[in-house]
Amino acid sequence: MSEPTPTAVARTLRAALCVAVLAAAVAVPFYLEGFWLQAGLFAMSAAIGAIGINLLTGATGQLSLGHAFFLAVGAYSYVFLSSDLGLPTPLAAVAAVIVAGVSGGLFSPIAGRLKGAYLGIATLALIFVGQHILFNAEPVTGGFNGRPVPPMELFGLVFADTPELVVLNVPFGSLERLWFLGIALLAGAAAFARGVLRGRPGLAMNTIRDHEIAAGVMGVPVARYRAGVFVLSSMYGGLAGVLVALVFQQVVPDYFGMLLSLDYLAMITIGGLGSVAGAVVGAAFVSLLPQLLTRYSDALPLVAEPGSGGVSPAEAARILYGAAVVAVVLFLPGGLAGLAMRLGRVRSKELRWAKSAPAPASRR
Amino acid sequence: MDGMTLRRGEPHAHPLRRPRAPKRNQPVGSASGDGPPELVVSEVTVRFAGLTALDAVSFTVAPGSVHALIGPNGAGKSTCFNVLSGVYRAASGSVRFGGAELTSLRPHRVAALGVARTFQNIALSPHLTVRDNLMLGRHRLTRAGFVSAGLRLPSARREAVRHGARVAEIAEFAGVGDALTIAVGLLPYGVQKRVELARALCMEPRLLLLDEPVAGMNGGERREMAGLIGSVRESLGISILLVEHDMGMVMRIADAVTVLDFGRRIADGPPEEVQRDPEVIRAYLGDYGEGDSGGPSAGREQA
Amino acid sequence: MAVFLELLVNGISVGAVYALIALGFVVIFKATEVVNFTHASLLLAGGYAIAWLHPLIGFWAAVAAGIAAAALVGALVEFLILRRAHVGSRGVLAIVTIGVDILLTTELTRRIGTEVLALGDPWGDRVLRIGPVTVAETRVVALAVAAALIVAFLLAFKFTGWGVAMRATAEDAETAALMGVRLGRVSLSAWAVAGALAAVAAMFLCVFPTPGLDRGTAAAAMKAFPAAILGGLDSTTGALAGGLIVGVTETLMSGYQSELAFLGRGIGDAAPFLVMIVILLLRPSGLFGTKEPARV
Amino acid sequence: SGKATGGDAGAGAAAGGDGVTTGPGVTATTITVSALTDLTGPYASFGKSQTQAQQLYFDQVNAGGGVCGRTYELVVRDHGYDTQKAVAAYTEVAPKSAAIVQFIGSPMITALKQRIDGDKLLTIPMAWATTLLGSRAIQVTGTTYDVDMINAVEFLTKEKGIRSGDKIGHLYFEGDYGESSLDGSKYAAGKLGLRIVEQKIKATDQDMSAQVAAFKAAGVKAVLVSVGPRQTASLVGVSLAKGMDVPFVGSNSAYAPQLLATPAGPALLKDFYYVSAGTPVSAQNPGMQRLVADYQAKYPGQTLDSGIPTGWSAAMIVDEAMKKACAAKDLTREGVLNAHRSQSSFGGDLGTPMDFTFFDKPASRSSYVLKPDKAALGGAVVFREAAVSELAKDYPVPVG
Amino acid sequence: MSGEAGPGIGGPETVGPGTAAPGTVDPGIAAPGTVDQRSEGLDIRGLEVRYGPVRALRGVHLAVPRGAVAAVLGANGAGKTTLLRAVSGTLRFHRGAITSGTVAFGGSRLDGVPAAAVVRRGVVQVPEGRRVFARMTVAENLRAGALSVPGRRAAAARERVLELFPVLAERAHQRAGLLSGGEQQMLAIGRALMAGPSLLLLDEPTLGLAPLMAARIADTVRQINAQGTSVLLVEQNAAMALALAERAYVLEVGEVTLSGPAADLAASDEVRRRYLGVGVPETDRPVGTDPGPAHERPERTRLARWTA
Ligand SMILES: Nc1ncnc2c1ncn2[C@@H]1O[C@H](COP(=O)(O)OP(=O)(O)OP(=O)(O)O)[C@@H](O)[C@H]1O
Ligand SMILES: Nc1ncnc2c1ncn2[C@@H]1O[C@H](COP(=O)(O)OP(=O)(O)OP(=O)(O)O)[C@@H](O)[C@H]1O
Ligand SMILES: [Mg+2]
Ligand SMILES: [Mg+2]
Repeated sequence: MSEPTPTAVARTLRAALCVAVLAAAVAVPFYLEGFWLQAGLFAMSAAIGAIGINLLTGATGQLSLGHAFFLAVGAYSYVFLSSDLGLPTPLAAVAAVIVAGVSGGLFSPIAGRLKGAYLGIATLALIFVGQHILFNAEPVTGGFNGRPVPPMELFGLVFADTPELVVLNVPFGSLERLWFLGIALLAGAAAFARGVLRGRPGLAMNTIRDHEIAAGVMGVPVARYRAGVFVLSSMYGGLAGVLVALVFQQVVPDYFGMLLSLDYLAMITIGGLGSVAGAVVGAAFVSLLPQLLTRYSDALPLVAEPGSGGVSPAEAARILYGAAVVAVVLFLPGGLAGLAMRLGRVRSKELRWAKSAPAPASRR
Repeated sequence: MDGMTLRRGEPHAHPLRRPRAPKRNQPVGSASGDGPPELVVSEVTVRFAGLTALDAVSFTVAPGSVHALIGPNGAGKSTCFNVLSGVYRAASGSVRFGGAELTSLRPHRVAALGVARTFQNIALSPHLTVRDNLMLGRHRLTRAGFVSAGLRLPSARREAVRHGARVAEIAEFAGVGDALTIAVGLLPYGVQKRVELARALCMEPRLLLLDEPVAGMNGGERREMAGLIGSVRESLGISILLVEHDMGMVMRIADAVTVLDFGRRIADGPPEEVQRDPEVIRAYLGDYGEGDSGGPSAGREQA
Repeated sequence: MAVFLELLVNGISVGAVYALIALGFVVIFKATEVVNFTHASLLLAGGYAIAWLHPLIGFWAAVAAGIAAAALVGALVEFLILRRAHVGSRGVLAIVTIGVDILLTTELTRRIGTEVLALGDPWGDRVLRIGPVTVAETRVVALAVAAALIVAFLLAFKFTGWGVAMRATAEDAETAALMGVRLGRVSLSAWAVAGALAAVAAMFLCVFPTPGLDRGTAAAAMKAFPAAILGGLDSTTGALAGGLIVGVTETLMSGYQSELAFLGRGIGDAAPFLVMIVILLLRPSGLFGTKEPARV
Repeated sequence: SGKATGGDAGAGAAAGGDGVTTGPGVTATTITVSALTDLTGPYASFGKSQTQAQQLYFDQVNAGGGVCGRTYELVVRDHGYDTQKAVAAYTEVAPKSAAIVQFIGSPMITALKQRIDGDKLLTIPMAWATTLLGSRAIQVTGTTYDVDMINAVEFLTKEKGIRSGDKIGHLYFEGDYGESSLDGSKYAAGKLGLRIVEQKIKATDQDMSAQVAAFKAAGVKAVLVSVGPRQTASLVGVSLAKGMDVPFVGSNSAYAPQLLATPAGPALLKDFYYVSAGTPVSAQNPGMQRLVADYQAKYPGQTLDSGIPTGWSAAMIVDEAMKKACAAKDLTREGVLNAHRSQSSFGGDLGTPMDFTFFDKPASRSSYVLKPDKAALGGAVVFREAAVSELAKDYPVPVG
Repeated sequence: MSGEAGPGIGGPETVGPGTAAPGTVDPGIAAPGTVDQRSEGLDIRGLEVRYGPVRALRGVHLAVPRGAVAAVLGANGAGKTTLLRAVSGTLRFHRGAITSGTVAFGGSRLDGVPAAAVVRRGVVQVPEGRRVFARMTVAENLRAGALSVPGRRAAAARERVLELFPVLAERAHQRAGLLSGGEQQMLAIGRALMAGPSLLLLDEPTLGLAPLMAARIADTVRQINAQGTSVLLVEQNAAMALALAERAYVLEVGEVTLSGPAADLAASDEVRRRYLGVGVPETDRPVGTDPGPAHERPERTRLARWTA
């Protein structure tokens, strides 16, 4: 049979799509203003973090409300390692991710042992204890003030507004420069997670989620895997933290609170549990929606002027956000990514089975 | 509650020491040539709070044989499987397989020794495809960790291709070759049972534990399954320990039979002999005409 | 010593309120296996209804009406949203409740605005003196009510048909339906009960020693999370024990924060979580929670 | 690309037809100023009255012909006290604003401090921590929290009989507000030989029983209060109920008039004071009375609180800077900043006089002592006129 | 979808009939839908059920007269469970629906009636795969079974059930999830009997039961039938089912292909070969899902050993 199989067509299509997306991503800083770049960078950081928590919660079935803690560990470690210990910034970033992983590892006695709602709320402890440390360990964290974040310096390029840089007539400030770093990190993080999910560890993780005992009997060291995934997801959190710190240029403890963790859960649910694409789509949705609603608050219908007693723009934004979470779960089981999937691949697969099934004898 | 049996992974299950853990991930004895070792179960006792599920049970599975473990419901057959596969810990007794003592090993260590099993209630991942479910069976034979899978190192790819081919081969053998790309949850029960068996085969076991492989199947399907099991033994020469209530099937394919009742061994021997054993008839086979063979006798539990 | 006693008694008295909040979580969890993040806004709804109504109809009538109102809100949440969410995983349902909570809290805080609303309770700022120790009367009542409700629910879950139906539904809705359980009614009633409990908790949360209901009140619901988990998410007794442990830990750590300055100031808020971690390490299902039976 | 040209125009200054050099946020007809406020988060009440007062201010200026031939446009962005939203909103409005007349939330301002400095964008933060000092573009108005607390301690020693060797309690929030305040009380206590008993809490804490027990056990003679209104109410109420009858002195943010309607009202009226650089709305001076009248006319029935004069004066500070800059024909950001920093005695009826010529010290060191009063507008009256205490005068303010 | 019993899309075709064309009825076996004295019992006419795009049942006619036992045989995925779900009103839990046809019991329609209401009309199903409430004790499981009946009747029913399955009395306070497979099956049946049904739907009641226990279940069925309960029995143990039932139906790929008095079916070659597993030696057959025409069958493949 020489005609291209459906999967081959799909693969070419997907490759083309990837190239197109990449080209668009490179072009963005030349056209969009800072607000959009920053929004995009927040979304990229969120996507990296969401991929991490999706490995844990989506693929392995371990609920975590403590993801924000690992973002904080990543962000603060980067600052501490580069400012206080004087590590070169790229090295500090790598080390920060490792520190986040190690702190996830320290939690493994809990992470390897608890499940479901219990683990979820146990991880809440990370948030509260973490905030306590961030506020009190002033020499390292700078206390409530936080600390300024040294800009990343990679191969002589500084990711900051100075020294000035103009590319193709467009002034390249820190946001424009960080944009490319963000794209690279996100692409790398996504590719890695995809590899993990599709490979041997991914199968083990899914089986632990679906049937823990069976996983053990099939040779998967369950507790070690649970802890391992927790570490991996913490490292993703740490990387997201480093990126968000670079965008903020100052780390402050308030940011890394429980609401951030809840946002991450909303991301993977809205996007679709267990997949990389789901995490990315969900992260974009959750982190962009409030910013867009705030920005265009003046144009929203049914919204009153601030102070006039009606629904204010921010309230409207909040209500829309809540409604979106509810609506996606109610009407799009499998999330946004699941919707795309359902429109595409799965249907054809079902049909193929249905067609081949009635004639089992002809299978050779 | 000293002798109480604990499930592994529970907080209190702190195994004292785990002697003679085999070298990890060493595919043991699957290469052609060396046959499977003997499985020696001796004096295994398992207790749950206030209940002795296995009471000093001993039997031996000869290398390369099909050995059936039968007995009334609740006799402790699945419990015995759970001990053999490391899911439960015995209060006392030993299980030796080749050079290793299984009772002190965690499930994944037991698996690493080449012990595979199926479950009485299907324990597959319903959302994964058949191929993925089978690939999980290769877990102990493959290496790729987070890093090499994440980076898609050549070693990981090569491994995936090589083992993928073997999985396809096994699936074909087990009659689920057509279903490789289908999510298991969408398959009929009977086909899922085959996938369970195929997954166990994917571990390239030396000892295969099958818990009620034909339950829920009709006569024709049972025959097919029996044939399949026979052919597994023929082509791979591995030992098979089988729990089954279908006596027809047991008589047809088993080389030896051990009968449990209330956690105790009440008979052991070749099928024909066991089938005639009055004790076995009383406790297990009964007589179809009169279902009234006396209720459960006293004195079965209370540790 | 007197200080210790004072702190201990205060801790128990705060713990009683936490226990009441935690009980609401436990009821929903037992009946539906959902971790209910909406509880915070149910609390706010109940409190708001009482605060709004008491000048019109008096305190007790307002409490009754507030309980009814919060029960109604809870039932509506179930009827309009959760019933329609056909999702496999309870984790996803928990996230739906986060969404619902955002909706409700936004609307309620908008209504409450910048006010601090008093509930007009009959206890005022009266305190009970026991030797050197003083404790607010409201808290004594709260403890009694919490204990009574917790015993009532303990019995209800174990011995009434409603309780059995509820637990059966939580485990396996289809099979429960095959037992003749009317699923809709069961989960509706669970949510209504949770709403009612939230209103009761809100009443005690918003009276002396706190000044009244305002937009920040819902944050107190967070304290009930470690309380509910500590005790065991599916145990009513656990809710009481957990609430008391959290209350006492928090109060002692706050009271002695000068002596414990090496732990960092303000340790009172983090301490309950540390205790929770320690307890979960020893007992992964909490003090009174049932272990998931796992066998193959 | 469009951005290529746009970027250049944004960075450089352009001279308009009227000879005034303009910068970002200023066109031939409008001057855009922004408010990054909290209308839905924990500081919503404060944010609301400030924003409304500022809207009122700019409406009046516009009605009177505007400034420099241009009218003001106020862009309001509500971040709900969320750092990420605030940073996003700043990134959005900064390129198109000539000044930020209101920025609530010190974690957010701290996070953006470097960028505000780099953008040279005159910003009036609505937070008074010393950490916000030291930036040329950021103008902290009035006193900082620590100065207030120093004045408060001196008030206690002068009028409430606190003597060397006594213990005083300090209940404070985790975060810049509480901890800045603590700096001040510790400084004053050190100078006066007092001992501070610290109790730190979080904004989510409701019930102050444990803290009262600790204060009582330590035998404090007075309590300083740097928390939110709810916590103040609980603290004061519980203290009295437990028989700890001592004076309480709070920071400006520790009190809200709404508290008087709660059961804690009587306790607050008894022996509670708070210090503030802002004149209360009940003050009997013409400026304040006109503001109150205008405000009530535009927003009838709404709560009168200290946010109104605070917001109004912040708007006024920006407006003054614009006027001066216009006179110098330079409405670039640099020009606005220069104009602003040239004022050494900005003052009026709404607060204590301020000096903007330096930016590493508070603009003012004198605070009122105010006392709750049910009958008064805004729920408070002046108890002691504004004054600089001896201690505060020489207090070396920590910066940054 | 539960792990142990989740036949899904595409099943019927896979295990569908290789030889018998749907609708073929053995000569000598009466066509369905001709007897008329069953307005009292269960009456299913022209039933079609779909799960989304999958048609699981097509034009099924079936009747269980009051006081009778009827058996349904069929391969995996033939639609037996679906048939019971259609009666008990639980299709909606599997996103399935009745798209045409009627189900009536005791003269009134059951289709479209919610599961809980079906139970109140005396129709009780023992679900496939036991489905005991794992976290509740045995006693509480029984209690749950009696939720739809008044307390007095429940006590009597409980006594009867415990007499039938003494092991349940012994384990009254053990959590059901920890029972052995067979014990769980007994509990599931006992639980259904607690409601005192007038029609009992049994889905593979002897699944995983020891021969002795299977025989006892058979006795139980006979016994409760003797007390006036009608039974619709889905069973893989065809010999037992045909021995118990007066009338039997064979379901293939969603259609009734054979039906008639149980004794006649038991004598039919087709049934003997396919469902009783006797008659034709075929152990050498490839383990496909279905025996195709003989000439197409490949030889069984041997599985080569794996060399590492
Ligand atoms: N984890 C456990 N906790 C408590 N009791 C258990 C546990 N596992 C098994 N049991 C009990 O041990 C006894 C033996 O159970 P087991 O599952 O081994 O029986 P079985 O022989 O496999 O029966 P069946 O043929 O019905 O599957 C049963 O009475 C069961 O209730
Ligand atoms: N929830 C579902 N969604 C889609 N298809 C389903 C669903 N449940 C069952 N099916 C399909 O409907 C058909 C009939 O299934 P059913 O479970 O009724 O078979 P069965 O005869 O009971 O089989 P078994 O002997 O395996 O229990 C099968 O093809 C199955 O794949
Ligand atoms: Mg078993
Ligand atoms: Mg079935």
